[in-house]
Amino acid sequence: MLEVDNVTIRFGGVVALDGVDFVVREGEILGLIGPNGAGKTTCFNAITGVAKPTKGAIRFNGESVAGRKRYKITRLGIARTFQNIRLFPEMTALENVLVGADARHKTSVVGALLRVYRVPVKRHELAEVTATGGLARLAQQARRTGQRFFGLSRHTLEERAARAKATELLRLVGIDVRAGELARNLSYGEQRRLEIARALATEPGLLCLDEPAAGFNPAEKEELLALIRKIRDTGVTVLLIEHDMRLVMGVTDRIVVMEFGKKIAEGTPAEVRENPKVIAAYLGVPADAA
Amino acid sequence: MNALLESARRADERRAKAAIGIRDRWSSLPRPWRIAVLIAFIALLYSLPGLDIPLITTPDTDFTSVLFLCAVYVLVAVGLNVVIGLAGLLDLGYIGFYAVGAYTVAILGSPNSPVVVKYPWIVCVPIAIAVAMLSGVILGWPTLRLRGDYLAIVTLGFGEIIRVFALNSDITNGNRGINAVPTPSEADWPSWMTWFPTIHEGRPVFSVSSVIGFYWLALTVVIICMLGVRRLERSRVGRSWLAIREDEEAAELMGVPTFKYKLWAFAIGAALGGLSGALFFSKQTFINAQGFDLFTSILWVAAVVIGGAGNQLGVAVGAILLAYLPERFREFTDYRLLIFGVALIVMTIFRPQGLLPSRRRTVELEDRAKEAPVA
Amino acid sequence: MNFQFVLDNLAALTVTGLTQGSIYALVALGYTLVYGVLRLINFAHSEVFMIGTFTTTIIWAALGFGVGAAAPSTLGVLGLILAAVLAAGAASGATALVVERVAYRPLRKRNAPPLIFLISAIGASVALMEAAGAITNRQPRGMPSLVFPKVQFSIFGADVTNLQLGIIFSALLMWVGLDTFINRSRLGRGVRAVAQNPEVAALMGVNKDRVIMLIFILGGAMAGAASVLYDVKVGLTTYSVGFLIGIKAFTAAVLGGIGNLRGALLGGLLLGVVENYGAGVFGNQWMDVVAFLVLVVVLLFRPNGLLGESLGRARA
Amino acid sequence: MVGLLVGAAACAKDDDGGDTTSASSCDSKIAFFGALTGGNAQLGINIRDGAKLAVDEYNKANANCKVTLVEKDSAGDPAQASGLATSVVQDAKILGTVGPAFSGESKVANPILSKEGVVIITPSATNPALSKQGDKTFHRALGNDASQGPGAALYMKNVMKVQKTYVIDDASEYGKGLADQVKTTLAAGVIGSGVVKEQQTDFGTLVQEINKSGADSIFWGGYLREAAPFLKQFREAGGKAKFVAGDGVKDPKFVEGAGATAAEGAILTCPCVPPEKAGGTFAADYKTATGHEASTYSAEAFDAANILLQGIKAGNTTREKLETFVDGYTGEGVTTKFKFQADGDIDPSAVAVWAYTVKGGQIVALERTPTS
Repeated sequence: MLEVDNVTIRFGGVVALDGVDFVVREGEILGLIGPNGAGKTTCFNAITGVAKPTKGAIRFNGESVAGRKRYKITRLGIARTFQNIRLFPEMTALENVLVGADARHKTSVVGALLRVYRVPVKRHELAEVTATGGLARLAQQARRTGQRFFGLSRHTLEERAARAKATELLRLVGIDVRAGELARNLSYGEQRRLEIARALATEPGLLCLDEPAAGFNPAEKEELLALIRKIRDTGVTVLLIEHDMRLVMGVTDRIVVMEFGKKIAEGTPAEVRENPKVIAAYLGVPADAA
Repeated sequence: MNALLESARRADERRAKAAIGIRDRWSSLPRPWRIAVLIAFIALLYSLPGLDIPLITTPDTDFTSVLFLCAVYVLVAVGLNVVIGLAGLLDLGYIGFYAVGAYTVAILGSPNSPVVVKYPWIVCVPIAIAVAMLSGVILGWPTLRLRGDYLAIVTLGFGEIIRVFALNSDITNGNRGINAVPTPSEADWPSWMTWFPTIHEGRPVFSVSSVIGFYWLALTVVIICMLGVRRLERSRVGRSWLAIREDEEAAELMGVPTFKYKLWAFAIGAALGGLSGALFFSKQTFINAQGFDLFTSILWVAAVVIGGAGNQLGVAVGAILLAYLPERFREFTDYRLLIFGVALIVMTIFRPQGLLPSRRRTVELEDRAKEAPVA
Repeated sequence: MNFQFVLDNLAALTVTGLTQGSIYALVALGYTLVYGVLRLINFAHSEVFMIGTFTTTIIWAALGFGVGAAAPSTLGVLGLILAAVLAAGAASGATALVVERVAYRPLRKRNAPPLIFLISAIGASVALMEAAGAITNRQPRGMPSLVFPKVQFSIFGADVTNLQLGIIFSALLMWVGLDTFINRSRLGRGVRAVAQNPEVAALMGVNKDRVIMLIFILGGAMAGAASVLYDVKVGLTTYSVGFLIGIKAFTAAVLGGIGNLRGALLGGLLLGVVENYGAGVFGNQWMDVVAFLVLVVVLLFRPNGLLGESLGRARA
Repeated sequence: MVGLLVGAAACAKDDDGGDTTSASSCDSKIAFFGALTGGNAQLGINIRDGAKLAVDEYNKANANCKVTLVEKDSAGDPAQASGLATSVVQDAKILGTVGPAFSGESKVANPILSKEGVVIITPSATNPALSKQGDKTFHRALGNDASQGPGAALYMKNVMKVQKTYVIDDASEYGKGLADQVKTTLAAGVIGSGVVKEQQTDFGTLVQEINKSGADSIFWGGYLREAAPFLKQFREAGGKAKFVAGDGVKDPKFVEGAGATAAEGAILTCPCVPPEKAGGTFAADYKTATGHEASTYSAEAFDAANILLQGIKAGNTTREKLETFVDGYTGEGVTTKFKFQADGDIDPSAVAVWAYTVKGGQIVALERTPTS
């Protein structure tokens, strides 16, 4: 699905990534681990277009990512979260997710203004008549009739679908009760989950999670683990940067280990755990102690 | 002193909370009620020139002219709000677009301009909007990649360039200006309109000595534009703008084509600015390079932020205050700007979120209330 | 368009441009210091300059050098300039400090968004300008000629006068003084520390509020010095004098790389020279247009200004 | 705090209103229309003070039937002028205006005022186009630029005997109009021209250009704010050419700004009569009333107000009557003998363009400029 092919990134004189290559396979959870400064986040940045590779290529479903605009990469199907949370603080949780969902919407600026692109609608999608009498009922009926003849604008339909989807995603990550709250007022854990929901709303094939469990207590980590599995089960491939060894070992199918900008090992958790290079370079101590 | 300030601030916050309370109650009203109240309010706006409300009408200058000015400023604020309040782009040279719109109408419509075509008003105005929009795109294309503070100074420069160009170029007639800027229509008031005070049969609808026709036109345009911007605000477009304002890089990584939406914000803002310029100078009938100074442009930004950037009703209030207060309190001739300046500082201390904070901002007040006992 | 004129008078235009540019540079320092530490465009800085221009006339008049006074001796000139620099520096510094205390500090304490700072700054600017306008009856105020320019030497066909030399030299001197202060002294280190990372600086025991007061005073004092040079050069001031100079100086700061002291100097001098060339080619009325176009072009190729932002680190 | 101020002012205003409502025909008003605030407030204040002096003197003499002077501060801004003009129109008690003071605001305000018959006598707007706009109630209490320009140019040619003139304007309505007139009259005597911008303070380039051109004289079409620093820098740079400018520069502030030494010998023309040469005790009265010397346009404003007041005194208390009165008015004011042409411009025989010079730091009148 994603091929990272011999990618090198230099910032000035510093080599952040040095000939890294690995492959993410469809439907798996791949862990990307390594000590601080190993180049994991740089690797994410390269995949999502934030950093430009000096050398090498990154292909997603056969299409080259390099040189593409960042939002186009997102629309190709790569979504990410951030190590240091970057939500839109003055927007509500629901709106944050809707921004992600907008990546798949077709309404243009002019379309949103004029709303003349009409789509015929089925009976159950028409406006309901709830008022029991009087002018209000008349108004609602008129509205319903109008919709029956002219349909609804694409904007309205997209908006409806997006809201439904966003609410669904908020429920998936477990913060649907906080939908109307400003993102800045959510708790730390809720913000992390919201980031995941927002990323999922872009309908990615590949979800890149950058240390999603940072700052979590064991119980929260357990929930997160379950969530990641659930996400994978909906058909999304997951690339996971994580510090917490237990989490990585517990959830990933395969692991890529990096150090000083280079890949030093790759394999199943069991293989990696036994790899002497990894033990020497990264773990140093038994995995369980991390 | 500090204690006094603090207690004044508390009182102000109580008022702010009361305002939020009113808004909550408002949104819990049934829809037909809300529409009815809104219609009544709009009807009141239309009838203001005929109601001689004491204390509100301006003693030293024509009240309808002031209302017209308010309407034009509201339109300016609505446009500037798209740029500053929604997309978070600090545009200090917005007056440049206003000037472009105004001059386009003057040059194409006046028989006395260096360009001798004489298009009617109704043709000139759409062209003016288009030209202003185009100028927004031309300015935005290279500069919207710049960071916020730099954008501010570049737009400031743009505003000044437009003014200097108007002052020195032949097509604008320099400072001699262009007169006979077209008015929307030459028609006279029909007899069935004379029930309204100050309207006399046989007098032109759009005349310089009775401004009511212009006011109604401007008010109508303002309402339409506000509804239009509201539609954008409540769609993916508005969400994208807010996301850009909040965190541009994150927005782009979530699939928002940030440059495109910033350019749109700029273009829409420019179009509204051009439209307001066109409207104002249709009434003024004479245009020269005076009145396009950067100072005014900066005052507009102040009005938008003071009113509550991001909230249409708020920016409208800000614009009305900016247009109305100096005309109402002309007694202070020499001090009105001084008082305005002091008021700006006082306002920012009491109400950092603007007079009418947008919905998203209200929560902050609650936060502050929580902090207060600790401090 | 008159390229020939510019080519023929290149040296002379450069000298006059540098003279004007050194005044821009001194005022730009105020913008740069404040921006470097607070990330804030101190819009009221133009009025800080304006206050300086009036203080100079007042102190001169008080010292018996009022309108109609004869030009004093060389020693007298130096004395008057020194007195004016001290007085205007003090007055401008104090004004800047008052602006900080009244318009910015309350906002900083409540963590207001940047846009609000801008509005408060605009408010302070309008209030100061209008207060000066009300006090002076909106009349321009002139002052007698202090220095009669005498050509000192010619370079590439440009006559350089003692006035021009004096202005450029004084500006450079002030700049070197400030640069040394920021880079060498203990207080200056504090400024740089806060500029780079306020949190860490606070942990290291740097008092942020004191640093902020310091930069406002320093920037104000520089504007005060610039205002004396301006008065000597132009000989006329009015309540609205600050607006245009302020915008130009801010442009200069951005041109050189705002937040960067060397950038302010380079930007100021460059802006003075370039707009002077532009005025020569296109005519005086296009001077500001040239200035802004140069700014736009520079920013397109170097988005952080010519020398980048170095007082603090560029924002990540 | 703001609220307090507002309240206090509102009270003060009410008090004013109290004593103007006596007998019905005795509540006429005239309006001052011009800038009292903003960058060009200076001339507006001169005019206001002149008009105020006239009204005060009138009210002292006619204590039983006073006239109110309404002040309409336009800040010189055309945008504000239209609303003010409409308000003047709507106050039926306002019969005439002293002003609008500037040409720019006049273009907006005059059609509005004129349409409703408000008598306009401007003491200062000298743009020739104003009398050609078809505003039938427009009158001008002094010569326009078309008379000042040739006057200045003829003075330069015939009295100063200059050969090579460099003409500078500030692109303003006023400055450019004046400069263009001078260029036309001097014709081949003009060897170069330049434009300065508003609030320009550094004239290095222009000074060099003029010095290179070998001009023996400079004509300045513009205002003092730019003229003063220009002349200072020009003289400082060793420029010897004679300096001639129009009424926009004729102000003590110019001498102050340029410095007495640099300004010495500068020639300033003005279609205004020197206050000290003004008839009667105007100059002294003005000084007593305001505490400072009468300045540019004060005397013209005094005359303009007096014409309106004489009309009111004669019982012309409607706009139409007052208009007829002013149209037919002939009489001696403190500045000149007034008689208006059909287009509202003052009769050419009454136009007095005076040449002034700066001598020992003072602006002193020289003589009337030649007319051919």
